[in-house]
Amino acid sequence: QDKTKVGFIYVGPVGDGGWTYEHDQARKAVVEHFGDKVETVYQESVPEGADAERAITQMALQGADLIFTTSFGYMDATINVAKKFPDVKFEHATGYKTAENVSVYSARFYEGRAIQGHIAGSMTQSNIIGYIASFPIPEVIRGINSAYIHAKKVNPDVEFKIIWAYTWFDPAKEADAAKVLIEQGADVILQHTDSTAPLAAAQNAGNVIGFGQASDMAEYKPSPRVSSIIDNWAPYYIDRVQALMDGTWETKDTWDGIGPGMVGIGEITDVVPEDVKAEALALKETIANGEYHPFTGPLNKQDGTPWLAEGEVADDGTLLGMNFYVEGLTGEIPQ
Amino acid sequence: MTGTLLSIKGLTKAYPGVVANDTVSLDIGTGEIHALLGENGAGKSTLVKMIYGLVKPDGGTMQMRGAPFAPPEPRSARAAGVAMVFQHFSLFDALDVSENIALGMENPPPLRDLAARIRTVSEDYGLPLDPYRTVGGLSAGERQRVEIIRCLLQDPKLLIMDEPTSVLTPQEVGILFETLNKLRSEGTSILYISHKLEEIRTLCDTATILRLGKNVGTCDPRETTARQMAEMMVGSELQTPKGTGATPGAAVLDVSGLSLPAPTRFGTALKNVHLRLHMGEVLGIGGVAGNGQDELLAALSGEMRAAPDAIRLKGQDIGHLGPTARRRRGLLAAPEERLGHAAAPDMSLTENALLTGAVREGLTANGFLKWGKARSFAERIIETFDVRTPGPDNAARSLSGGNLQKFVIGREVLQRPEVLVVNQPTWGVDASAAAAIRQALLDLAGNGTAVLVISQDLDELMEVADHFAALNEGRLTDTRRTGDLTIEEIGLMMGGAHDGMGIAHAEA
Amino acid sequence: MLRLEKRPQPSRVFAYLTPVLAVIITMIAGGMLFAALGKNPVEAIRTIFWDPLFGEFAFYYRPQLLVKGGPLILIAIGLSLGFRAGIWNIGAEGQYIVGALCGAAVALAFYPLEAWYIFPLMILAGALGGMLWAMVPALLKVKFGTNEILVSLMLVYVAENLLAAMALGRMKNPEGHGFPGSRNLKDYPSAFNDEIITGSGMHWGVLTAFLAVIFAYVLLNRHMLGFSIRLTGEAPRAARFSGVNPTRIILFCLGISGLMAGLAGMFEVSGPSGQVSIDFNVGYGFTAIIVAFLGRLHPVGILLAGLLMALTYIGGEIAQGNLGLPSAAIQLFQGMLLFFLLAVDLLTNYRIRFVRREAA
Amino acid sequence: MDLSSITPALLLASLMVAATPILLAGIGELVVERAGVLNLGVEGMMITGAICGFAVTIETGSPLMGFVAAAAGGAGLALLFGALTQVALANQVASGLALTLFGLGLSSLLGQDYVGLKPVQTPAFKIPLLSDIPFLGRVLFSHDLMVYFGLGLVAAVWALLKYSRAGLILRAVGENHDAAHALGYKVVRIRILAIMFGGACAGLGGAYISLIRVPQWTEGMTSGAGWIALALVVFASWKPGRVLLGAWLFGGVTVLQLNLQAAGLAIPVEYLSMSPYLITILVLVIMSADKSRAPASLGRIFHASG
Ligand SMILES: Nc1ncnc2c1ncn2[C@@H]1O[C@H](COP(=O)(O)OP(=O)(O)OP(=O)(O)O)[C@@H](O)[C@H]1O
Ligand SMILES: Nc1ncnc2c1ncn2[C@@H]1O[C@H](COP(=O)(O)OP(=O)(O)OP(=O)(O)O)[C@@H](O)[C@H]1O
Ligand SMILES: [Mg+2]
Ligand SMILES: [Mg+2]
Repeated sequence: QDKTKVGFIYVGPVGDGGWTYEHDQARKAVVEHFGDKVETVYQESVPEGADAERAITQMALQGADLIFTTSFGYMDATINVAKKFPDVKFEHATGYKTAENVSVYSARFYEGRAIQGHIAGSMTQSNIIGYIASFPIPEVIRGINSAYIHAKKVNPDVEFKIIWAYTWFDPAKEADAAKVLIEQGADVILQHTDSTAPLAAAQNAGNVIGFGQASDMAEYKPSPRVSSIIDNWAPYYIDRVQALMDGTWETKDTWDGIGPGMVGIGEITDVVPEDVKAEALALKETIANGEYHPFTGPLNKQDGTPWLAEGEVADDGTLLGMNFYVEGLTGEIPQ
Repeated sequence: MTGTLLSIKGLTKAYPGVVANDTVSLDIGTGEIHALLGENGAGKSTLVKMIYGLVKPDGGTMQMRGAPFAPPEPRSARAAGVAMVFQHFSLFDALDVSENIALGMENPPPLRDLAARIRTVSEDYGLPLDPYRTVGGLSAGERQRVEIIRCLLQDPKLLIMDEPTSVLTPQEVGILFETLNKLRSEGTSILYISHKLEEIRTLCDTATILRLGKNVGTCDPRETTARQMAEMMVGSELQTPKGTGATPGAAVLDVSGLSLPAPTRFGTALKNVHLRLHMGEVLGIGGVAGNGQDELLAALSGEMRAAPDAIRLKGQDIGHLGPTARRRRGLLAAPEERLGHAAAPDMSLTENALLTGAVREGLTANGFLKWGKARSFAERIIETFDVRTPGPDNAARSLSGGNLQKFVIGREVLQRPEVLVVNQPTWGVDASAAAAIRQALLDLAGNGTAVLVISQDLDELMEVADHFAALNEGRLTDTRRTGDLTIEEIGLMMGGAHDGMGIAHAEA
Repeated sequence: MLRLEKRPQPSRVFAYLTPVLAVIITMIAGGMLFAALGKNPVEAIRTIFWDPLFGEFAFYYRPQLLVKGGPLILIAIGLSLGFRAGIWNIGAEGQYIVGALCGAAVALAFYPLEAWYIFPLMILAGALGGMLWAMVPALLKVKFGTNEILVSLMLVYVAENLLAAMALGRMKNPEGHGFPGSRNLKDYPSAFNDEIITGSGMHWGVLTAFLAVIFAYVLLNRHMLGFSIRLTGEAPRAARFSGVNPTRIILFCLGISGLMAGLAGMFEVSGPSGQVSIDFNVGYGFTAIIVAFLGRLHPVGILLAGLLMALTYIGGEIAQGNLGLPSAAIQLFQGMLLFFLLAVDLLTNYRIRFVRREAA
Repeated sequence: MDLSSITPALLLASLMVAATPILLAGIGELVVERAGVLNLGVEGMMITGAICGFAVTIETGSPLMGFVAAAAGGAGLALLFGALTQVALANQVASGLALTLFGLGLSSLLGQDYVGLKPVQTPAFKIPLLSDIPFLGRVLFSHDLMVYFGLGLVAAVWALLKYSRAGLILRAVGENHDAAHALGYKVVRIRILAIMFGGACAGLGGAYISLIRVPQWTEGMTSGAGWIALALVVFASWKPGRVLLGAWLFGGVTVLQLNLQAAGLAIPVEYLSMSPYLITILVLVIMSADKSRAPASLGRIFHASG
C-alpha cells in the first residue's frame, strides 16, 4: 500500500524516438527518483477521442492517483474523466482547460527555436533555410516565427522555405521533404516533426546542417546535427509527484521554458564556429534568466501591420493563439 | 493388330459415395482404335485419367508392352508415349497456339522452331493451324486441333480422346476420322470415348462398355447395332421420345435484324439474325459451338439488350427489356451452362427455383420472399421431373449433372411458358434422362408453346425439331423443314453456306 | 497423409463451430506469444477475455463494449452486403470520415441554436456524406470498370487530408485559442449523441447498429434485393440470367456501405469522440473489414464478431495498463484471430481425410 | 512563387528514389497476380521486411545482409499467406488483410529494441563515366545499388514472363489453373513460390525505406506504400514495363508536390498532399479503358480433387 500510483497516457508508441519517447523517459526518471514509493503504469498509442476517455477512466479505476495525459487531443477527455474522479489528480500537456483537479503544462519551445534560428542564420551559405512544419497550429507557427526573427537578425538576406508535412511523424515523408528542400538550395534544415529522417537526408547531402527535435538525436552529432531542442519533462513530473505525496498538489497552469529546464538545448557541436556558438550560448543565457524575450518589438506582422512596438514583449495570450507570420516570411499559412 | 500395347487389370478407384471404377480390366492392342462407352458418370474419364497419371488408382495394375506401368504424374505418362485430348479443353485462352502446345510438351523446342513444326505437322494431317493466333479467339473445332496437334507432336504410342467430336461439324468429324485412321495405320493405338454410337461403329475396332464403374462387356462395334450398345450401357430398354404431331399455330416470337456486338473478348457477334417462331412449333438451331449460340440465348433471354423492335413477342417490342420483364410476358429460357449460369451452385434448390420462378410463380410479395411457396415450387419440380435428390434444401452443386439439368428444364417448363428457349438441353446427360427432357419439350410444344432448341447434337435436333436453322459465325441461316434435309445439307448450312432456299418465312 | 475432400454442401455444424474453434486456438497461440514476452499467459488471456465482462470494473467496461463495438458492427454490416456480392469496398474509413465531417458541419452551422431537428439533420447529412463518398468508386466502376478496391482505398487518404484541413481550417473552434479541432459537440445539447439510457453505453449509433443487423438479416433472408445480392456474389452469370441488374447492385452495395460507414462516423463525432480533430479516425473502417469476415458475412455473426473485437480491444487495453503488454502484441493477437478463423473455415466446406497411401 | 528553384535533374533523380520501394513491391505483386493469386498483404510484408532488414543491418553492420534478411522476412510472411490460401483454401482478400494486420503487429513487436538507432549507411554507387553525362548522369546513374537492382528486376521479370518456359508456366497457372493441373503442373507449388517471390520483393521494398530512404526504424513507417504497390499492378494492366512507369509517376507526383510547396506555389497544402492519390485514381480510370484483362484465374480458389 501507500505506493503512489502514477499513470501516463501516450499518443504514440514509446518507441517513436520523439514526443512519446521523451515522456516515457521522464516516466522512467520518476521511477528512478522515487524508487519503491511510486508505481507507474502507462498506455501507449491511445487514439485521441473516445478511446482516450476510456483509457484514462481505466487508469483512474485501477487506482491511479495522478495521471499525465500527454497530448493536446486528450484535453476534453481529461476534463470529462476528472469530473467523475474528483479524488484523482490530472495533468494535461499542451492544453488550456483546467479544473479543480486538472493542471495543464507545456513548454516554451519557441525559446529553443530562437537559438536554432540564430545558428541557422549565421551558418547558412545559400541564405535558404528549409523548414519542415507539421500542422499549421499556434505552436508550430510560433516556432517558425521565432526561428525566422532570430535568423533574420544575424542575416538580413535569409529566406525560409516551408513545407507543411501534415504529420507529426512520418519518416518517409519527412525524408522526402528534407531532400526537396535541400535540392532547392537549403543548407540548413529546421524541423518541427519528430523523426530523424531529415537529419539523415542532410547527412547524405553533405554540407547541410540540422537540429535534433524533441530528443537530442545525438547519433547525428557532430554534423549534420549541430544542436537540438530537447523536451525535458522529468523535472516537472518529479515535482508534481512530489507535490502529490506532500499533499501540496494544486491546480497550476505551467508554461516553462529554458529557465526551469523544461526546454533543453542539446550540445552545440564544434561544427558551429566558435563565435556563433558563443553568441548562441549567450542568447540562451539571457532567455533563461528572463532578460530577453524572443518576441520583443519592434515586430510587424507579415502584411506589414505593426504588432509589437519597440521594446514591447508579446503577451502569452497572443503567443498561445498565434496564427500569423511575422514580416519577411513568404507564403501563406494553410487554413 | 500386332499384340497388346496397354493391359489394365482390376483397376479400382473410389470417390466418396461412388466407386467410379470397380475392378476394370481391358487390353488395348497396338494400332487399334478402342472405344470406351458408358452413361454419364460410368467412370470413363476416371479410367483414362488413371492411365494418364492424373488420378491414382486405389487398386489394380497396368502394363505397358508387358512392363509394369504406374505413372505417378502426367509427365511420366507422356514420357511413356501416352497423350490425351481432354473432355473439357485444357487450353489457355490468353496464350497463343504455340505457347499452348509448348505447355503440353516435355522438352519443347524454342517457340520459333515449334511454330514451324506446328505448321508442318498440322498440314500433314490436314488440320491447318496458325501457331501465332490467340487460342481464346479460335472456334471449338480449331481449339480441338490445338489439343490434337499437341499430342501428335510427341509421337504418341497411345492417344486418348475423351469425347472429341461433340464440338465438331460433320465435315470436321470427317477430317478427324481421316487423321485417326492415318494414325492407326502408323501403328498408334487410340482409346476413344464418345456417346455417339454411329461414330463408334464406323471408326472403332473394339468397344468396352462401362456401367456404374464396372466393365459390363466388350463388343465389335461393326457388328453391333447402336441400339444394342446403348442398351448394354443403360442395362435396360431405351425409349425414344414421341412428338405430339400438333400443327404449328400463329407466330409468337419474331426476331428481325438482330445484331449485337460480341459481349466479351472471345465472344461472337450476332449479325442480322432473323427468325420466326410459331405456337406449338419446335425450331432447332444447329451449329458448331462458339458460333453465337450463347449470345443468341442471351439476346432472347434478355441478358443482352437489343433494339426494341429487333425482338417482338406477340406483336410487342421486347428487345430492350430485361429477363424479368420478358419472363412476365411469357418468354423463358434455359442456358447451356448448368452450374453458374442456369443455377447457382452453392445455393439450395429452393433458392434456385426462386432464381427464375419469382415472377410467374408469384414467389414474392412487394419484394419480400415467400419461402414456403418457393419451396413447394422446388418440390413440385423435383417430383414432376424425377430429380434425384434428398430434398429442396440441398445445394445445386450436390446434384449430378443430369439431375440438375432435369431441374433446370423442369423449372422453366412448369412455369407454362409461351416461348421457351433452351441451349444444349441434354448436354452431358445420359440417355434416359435425355429422353425424358426431350419428351418434356415435345409435350410443351404439344400444348401450344413455341420451343426453340439450340443444340450441337444433330441427332437430337432431328428428333425433336419441326424446323431447322444453323448458326455460323453469328449469322443464322434461313429456316428449313427438318424432314426435307439430308445430313450433307445440314453440314453445308452449319459450315456457313447461306443458300437462299428458305421456305419457313414464305410459309408463315 | 491428410487429404482434403470437398463436401457436397457446406457443413452447418462447422459453420457454427469454426469461429469458436478459431477463438480457442487463438487463445492458445496468443498465450504462447504472451509467455514469450515474459507475461503470465493465463493471466493475460483472462485479462483480455474475462475482466472486461466479469472483472471488478465490468460495470464500466460492459457499456464500453457497446461504444466500441457499435461503429464496428454498423460499418461491417454495410460492408458485408457488398462483400456478399463480390464488391470490395476497402475504403469505409474514408466514408466514415466524410460522414463525420458532414454531420459535424450541420451541427456547427446551426451552433448555438437549440432545436429538435438538428440531430436528425445531422444523421441525414452523415448518411448522405458517407454514401456520396462511396458513390465515387461505385460510379467509376459502373462507368469505366475501374477497380473499386483501389479507388475506395485511395479515397481514404484523400478523406484524411480533408479531415486535417477541416480540423485546422473551416471547422476549427473559434474559441479554441487557435488549436486544431472543432467545438466539442458534447457541449451542444441539440447536436450531442447522448446515451439513450445513462450509463448503458447505448447511444443512438449503437441502436442504429442493432437496427442495421436486423435490416441486413431481413434484407438477405426475406427480400428479393438481398437474394439478388447473394446471387450476384455466388454466381454472377446466374444473377444476370435471373434478371439482376449488376449496375444497380454495385450502386446499392457501395451506397449502403458508404451510408452506414458515414452514419457510424456521424454518431462517433457527435457522441463518444465529440469533435472533429486531425486524428479523429482510429481505423474503425479497416477493422470493420475484419469484423465482417470474422462474422462470416452474416448479420448475426457480425454482431457477435463486433462485440468480440471490441472485447479484445478493451481487454487488450486493460492488459496494457495492468500487465504492461505492448500494444503491438494486441495487434498481432487480432491478426492471429483472423488467420485462424480463415484457416479453420476450411472445415466448413471440406472434409479432411486420413489416407494411408501417398495421395495424388 | 519561384518555380525556377526546382531543378529538373534533381527532381527526376529523387523521383527514381521515391519510386524504388513501390517499384520493388509492385513487381513482386505482379508476379503473384500473374500466377493467379491476389495478395492484399503487401503492406504487411513490406513493413516486416523493413524491420528485418533494419535489425539485421544493425546487428551485422552489413546492409547487404540486411537486404537478404528483408527478403527472407517478407517471403516468410508470404509463406503464411500461401499456406492459408493455397493449402487451407481461405479467401484471398480476407487473408491478405489479415496478413497486413499481422505484419504491422509483428514488426512493431520485433522493432521495439531498434528505435532511434542509426543503420550503417548504404553507399551510393555512381556508375563511373555514365554518371558524368550531364543531366542523364544525375538522373539515372548516380544512385544506390538498390535503385539499379529494382530496374534490373523489372527487366528480368519482363524477360522471364515473355521468353522463358518458367514464365510461360507461371502465366498458364494464372490463366487457367484447372488446365494447368490437367497438364500435370503443380499449381499449388508454383503459386506458393510466386507468393514467396512477391513477399521477398515487398520485403526488399520495405527495407529500402528503413535502410536507405529514411533511414531509421519506426513503427508503421511504410505508411501505405504497400497499397500503392497494389494499385500499381492494376494500373499497369499486369505488364512489368508499366509498373515501372506507374512507380515513376506516383513517385514523381509525390516529390513534385513537395517541390511545389517549397517553391511556394499558391495551391492549398491539403490539395497538394491529396494529389498523389487523386492522380492515381485518375490514372486508374484512364487505364481501365485498356481492356487487357487480369489473369483469368486471379483470386479464384484452386482445389485439385482426385
Ligand atoms: N474428383 C472426383 N471427386 C469425386 N467424385 C468424382 C470425381 N471425379 C469423378 N467422380 C465421380 O466418379 C464417377 C465417374 O465419373 P467419370 O467422370 O469418370 O464419368 P464419365 O464416365 O467420364 O462420365 P461423362 O460421360 O459424364 O463424362 C461419377 O459418379 C463422378 O461423380
Ligand atoms: N468433384 C467432386 N467432388 C465431390 N463430389 C462430386 C464431384 N463430382 C461429382 N461429385 C458427386 O458425384 C455424384 C455424381 O456426379 P456426376 O455429375 O458425375 O453424376 P453422373 O453420374 O454423371 O450423373 P448424370 O448422369 O445425372 O450426369 C454427385 O452426387 C456429385 O455430388
Ligand atoms: Mg456427369
Ligand atoms: Mg467423362
